[in-house]
Amino acid sequence: MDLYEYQGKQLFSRFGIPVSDGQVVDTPEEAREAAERLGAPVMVKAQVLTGGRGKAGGIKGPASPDEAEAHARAILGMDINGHVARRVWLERASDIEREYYCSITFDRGAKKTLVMLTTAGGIDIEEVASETPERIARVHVDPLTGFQPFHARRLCYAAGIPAEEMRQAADILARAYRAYVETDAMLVEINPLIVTPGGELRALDSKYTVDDNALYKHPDIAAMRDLEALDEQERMARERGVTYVKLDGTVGIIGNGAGLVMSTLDVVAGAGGTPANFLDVGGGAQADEIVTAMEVLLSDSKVRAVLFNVFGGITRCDEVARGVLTALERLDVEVPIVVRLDGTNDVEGRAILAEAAPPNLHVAETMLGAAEQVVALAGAS
Amino acid sequence: MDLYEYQGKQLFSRFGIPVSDGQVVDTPEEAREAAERLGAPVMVKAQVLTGGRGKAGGIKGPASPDEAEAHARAILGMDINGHVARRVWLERASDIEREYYCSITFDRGAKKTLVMLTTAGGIDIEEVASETPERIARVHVDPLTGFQPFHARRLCYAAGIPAEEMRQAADILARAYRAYVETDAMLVEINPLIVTPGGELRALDSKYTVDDNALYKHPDIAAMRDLEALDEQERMARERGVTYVKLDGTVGIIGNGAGLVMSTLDVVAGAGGTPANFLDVGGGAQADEIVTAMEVLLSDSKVRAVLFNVFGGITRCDEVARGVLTALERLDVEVPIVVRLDGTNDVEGRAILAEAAPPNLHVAETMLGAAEQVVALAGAS
Amino acid sequence: MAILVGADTRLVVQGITGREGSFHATRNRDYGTDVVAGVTPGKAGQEVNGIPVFDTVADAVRERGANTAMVFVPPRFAADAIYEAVDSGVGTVICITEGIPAHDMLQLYPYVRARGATLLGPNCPGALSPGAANVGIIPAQVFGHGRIGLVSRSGTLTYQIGKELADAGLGNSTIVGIGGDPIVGLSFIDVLERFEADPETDLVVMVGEIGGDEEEKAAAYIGEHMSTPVVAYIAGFQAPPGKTMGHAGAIISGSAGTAQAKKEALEGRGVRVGRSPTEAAQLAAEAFAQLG
Amino acid sequence: MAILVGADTRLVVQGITGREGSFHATRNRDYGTDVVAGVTPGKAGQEVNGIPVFDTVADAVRERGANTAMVFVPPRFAADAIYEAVDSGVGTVICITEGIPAHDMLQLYPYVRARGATLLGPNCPGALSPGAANVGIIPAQVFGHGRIGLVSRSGTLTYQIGKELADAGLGNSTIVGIGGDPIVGLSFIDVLERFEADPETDLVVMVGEIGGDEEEKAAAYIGEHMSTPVVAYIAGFQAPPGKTMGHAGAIISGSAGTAQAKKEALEGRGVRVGRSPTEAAQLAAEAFAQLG
Repeated sequence: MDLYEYQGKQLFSRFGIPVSDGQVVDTPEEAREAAERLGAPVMVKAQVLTGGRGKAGGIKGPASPDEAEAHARAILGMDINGHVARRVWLERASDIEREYYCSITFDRGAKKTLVMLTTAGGIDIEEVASETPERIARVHVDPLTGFQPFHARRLCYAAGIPAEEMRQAADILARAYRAYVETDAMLVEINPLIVTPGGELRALDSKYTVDDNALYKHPDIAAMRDLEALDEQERMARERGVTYVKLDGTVGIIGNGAGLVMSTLDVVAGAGGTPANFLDVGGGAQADEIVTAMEVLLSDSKVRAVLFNVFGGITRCDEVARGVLTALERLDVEVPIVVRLDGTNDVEGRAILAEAAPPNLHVAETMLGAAEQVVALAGAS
Repeated sequence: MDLYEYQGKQLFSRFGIPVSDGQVVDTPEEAREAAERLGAPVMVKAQVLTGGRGKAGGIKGPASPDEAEAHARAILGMDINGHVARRVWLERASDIEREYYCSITFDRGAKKTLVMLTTAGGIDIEEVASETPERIARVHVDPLTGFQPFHARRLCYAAGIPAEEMRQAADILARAYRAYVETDAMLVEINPLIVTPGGELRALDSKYTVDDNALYKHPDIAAMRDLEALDEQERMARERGVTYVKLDGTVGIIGNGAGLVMSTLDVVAGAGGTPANFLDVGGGAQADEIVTAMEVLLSDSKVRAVLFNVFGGITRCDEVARGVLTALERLDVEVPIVVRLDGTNDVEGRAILAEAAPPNLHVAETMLGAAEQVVALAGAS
Repeated sequence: MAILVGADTRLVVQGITGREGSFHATRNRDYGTDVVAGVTPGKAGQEVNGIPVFDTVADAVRERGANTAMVFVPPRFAADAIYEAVDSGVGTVICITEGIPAHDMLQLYPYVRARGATLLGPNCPGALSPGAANVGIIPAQVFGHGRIGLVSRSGTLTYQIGKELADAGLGNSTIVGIGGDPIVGLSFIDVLERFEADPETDLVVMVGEIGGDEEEKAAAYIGEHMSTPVVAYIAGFQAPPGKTMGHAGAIISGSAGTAQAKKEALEGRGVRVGRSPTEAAQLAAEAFAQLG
Repeated sequence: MAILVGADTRLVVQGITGREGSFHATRNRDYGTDVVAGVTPGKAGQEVNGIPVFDTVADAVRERGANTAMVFVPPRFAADAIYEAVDSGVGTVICITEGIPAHDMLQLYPYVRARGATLLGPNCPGALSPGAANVGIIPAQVFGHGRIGLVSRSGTLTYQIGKELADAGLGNSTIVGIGGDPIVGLSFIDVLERFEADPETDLVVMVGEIGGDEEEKAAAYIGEHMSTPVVAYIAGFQAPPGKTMGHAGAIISGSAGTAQAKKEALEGRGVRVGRSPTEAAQLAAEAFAQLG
């Protein structure tokens, strides 16, 4: 689960990482009031779960209360890379002397935590990473040791943090690591970590991702989930535990398991079709989830045909077959459906479909054959 | 640092280990009030840092408020194995169905934590340990894993905890382990861990030892230290950071390092003397500590001669020599002092003593010779 | 002998009395796997379709000589179950459970390694050595016995490829699903190393997908250490951009993590990459035929 | 070659700019130890009596090839210093610092072991191989070079025994103080094992004291695994009863932990035990003479 900047900063504050005083609001009027309360020039920042806000005009300031209201009015409702800004974060504007970068995340390959620090922070960090990677200091942290003071010292010396800032930098790293561990974060990133003209270090932005699988341990963070920000289908899908991402094509695709669904998209594209979505019902899907999945998918009016590609392992094909039939009945489906079932209880599943044999349901033998058939049906309908 | 029962139980409560409602008091009147407040028959328990309270008459009850006052009057000031009861703990009396035992401590040999559990708890636990050790379930906990639920299950099954008590027992073990880690404890022991007729588990006593070296992390626990309970010399010694234990003989012994001091006691005894004390000034002692050590030692009027046995490593013999001379001056020492110096800066140290040459100071060449000399002097004076 | 699971596997199933646990334990046993025990605390003495249940893994090891554990307990209790298995001396732990917090695994992995145990998963379909043993949820009827090793991050995609191989007339030595979680036990490289050393494996099919840089690392490993030929398939050319993990993810891997980048890395090491599961199976069949 | 420290020791001193650190680093260097570097964060570029100071141990390893670290930093920072040394690839860490929380060591020890490093201490006097290297606070002038290994839990008692041996005309291969804290790195057995394997050690003197059951375990080890003869001394026959550690301590060790019990355990394995340091040295001299 990705957190908004203001949510990440709330967690930063909880763990003692210095941030600017600020407030999140969702109307221009509140923006004015917040700016007045903050009593200094403020930055007005769109809260969206995507990068590139600045270039898109989603960050304005420093602003007076009047200007803050005007900026908030401009930003609220703005579409930034497909994400609508529904809230803005106002904070006291900072004077910036230098911009650093630090992050804590998994290194999957090493199966360890990786902590990175560089004095070359800011919006060009990826360029720094690709062109002068040696400027980014890295340490792997063994879970056996945890993050020790020596890790912080090594990072600071390697990154070239000036002596007079070392204590602050080491402290922020240690606190960020604690936040990372204690909130089950997948990523804690501060970019930029600014140095003010007075020599103070402060987190000016936050990227904070918490492990969905661990949200049960953190009800306060789970409550930060912003279901309204998702579009209608995505929300419905999430509520029923299926993964749905909308795309632009005409062939609706449902499958079980991310790998197989991705592969199905590729094969449909290879057969000349355009996928309308990515939809994974996950492992062990029951008939109910199948119905929901179909409902979500069909709410997209561009869909002209649907490919159901299931390979049962923990999922049982007879359950899927029943789900498909229930969905056809309940949802009054008109577009053609191609179903391909293999794996656990596939014989039973195919028998169930063969017995019901609704007119717009086509059973395919192979994945490739199914893809070719659905592409043909989508083109023809 | 050993904690009193009531202090251990305060920590138990903090970590959610069930204990009986109670109060610590230091006058009989308060005991009555506490018993009234507790509103049920109470147990009145001497608070002393030693075992065998029950047999010594330090535990009375169940008692009414009147009786509680009388018991407290009898117990307060009582000497139990050399420890004076200055406080009593009153708690609601418990009905006891069974007595279990659990403890968490270091296993030095394994360099791991050892958790033990048995249903054969109570005052005879050491007998159980020696006669039927198989009744005591044990698991070592790797710091890599911490105490996991499976450790608790394994202990409970091995100890034969009834199924209906497993959840409570596992919970208490997990909480005790957390207490052990988070308070830097050397020992957390619950004996007895009682089962009430209603099937509830509860800690009826506590043995709790916190690592002196870690007290700086736990100011709240450090504040539990009860300096008044030590006798005069022990308190003075502790305040200056030297280790003093009073014994019954006539030869005062000072040395650096517990091993050397113990060996000096043995050698003095071997030479026919009786040690008056154990006094270790520790490593790197400065002149000030030497003076304190001498002051502590000489406050014991039975001391007839003193043996100063120092082998300098991190301790420097010249510092010690200066300390000895200062002590002789300041404290107006009359008993004979035998000094034996070896190791770091011993030549300088011996030169300092030789130059000052106070009349009651004798410099010995060897440890054995020093022991023989001090025994002769103690006998002769 | 295949790899990871085989005729000498003596399996204990943790969480055997649950719905999925009992279903798949029975299914694995019916396939021929030597399922010697199940574990569910408090249910010692029961049986699940003839498989004896114990309170602890230690009991299952002592009483029944279990040497491999399959974890089917709910995610909140899965890390504890893995600790228990490893602590009890089980050498191979195969964790099917999905949804385990990544920090639990991060903490757990060094313990598994320190004890010299092998962990497959979590959130994986398990391992199947056709004709010898099936540990996990892989639908065994799809796969025939043969000399092709198969390793994949994805569960269902594994089955798809396996079926395509079967349709192309090819069988498998062992099918291994390593799982797609952020922190897993065996990685591609670990499994490739075992296939390389396995006399019953003549060819390996590796099935990757977008994200991370495991396939790139595997490509380097194949180029430097493998004599056994490898054919690959990568899913996700059409996939929507996934989670970006801030900038950190890109900085770590130094790779875009795209299907195209992975394909190029593999092809750069002489590994042929199919554009569909069907084509991958065809390439495997061709390569296998060339082995003579 | 002796054990632990010797001619190939390249020492980095952590906490070299402190009062004790600089004193003993210089003293060790003057004895002949190859003290290649010191570390104090923020003081890189300085020198301590000619020894170059670095910010990190990693720098000292890279720039000066340090292979052994001596830790002299205050107790609150000592665990971090040991982690740093081990993480930087130093093979042998000798921790002199006294007063380190036992839980810090409990947490730290598995990391040291997992990395294959050797830890001596904490709260120990270090190790001295007379004529070759002195790492720690052992007053080297007391000890001569010879063929007797000496291992002890106690610092100053070690020196006493060493002096008694010297007075009896005997020298040492290596003197090792393992420290008396609840959790230490090398135990008696670890050091005995090294002496047994050391061609320059013909006889070992082991110095124990009351408490715990390390001496009893060492006795069993000597009986079962050592051909090198061992002579012992145990301190504490007259000692006041120490901390009892509740009942748990007694239950763990299954031993009273008294000096008498330890003496009997050792004698039961054929180890002669002196009643004073002087007698122990005499026994050593006799045993050494018998070696021919």
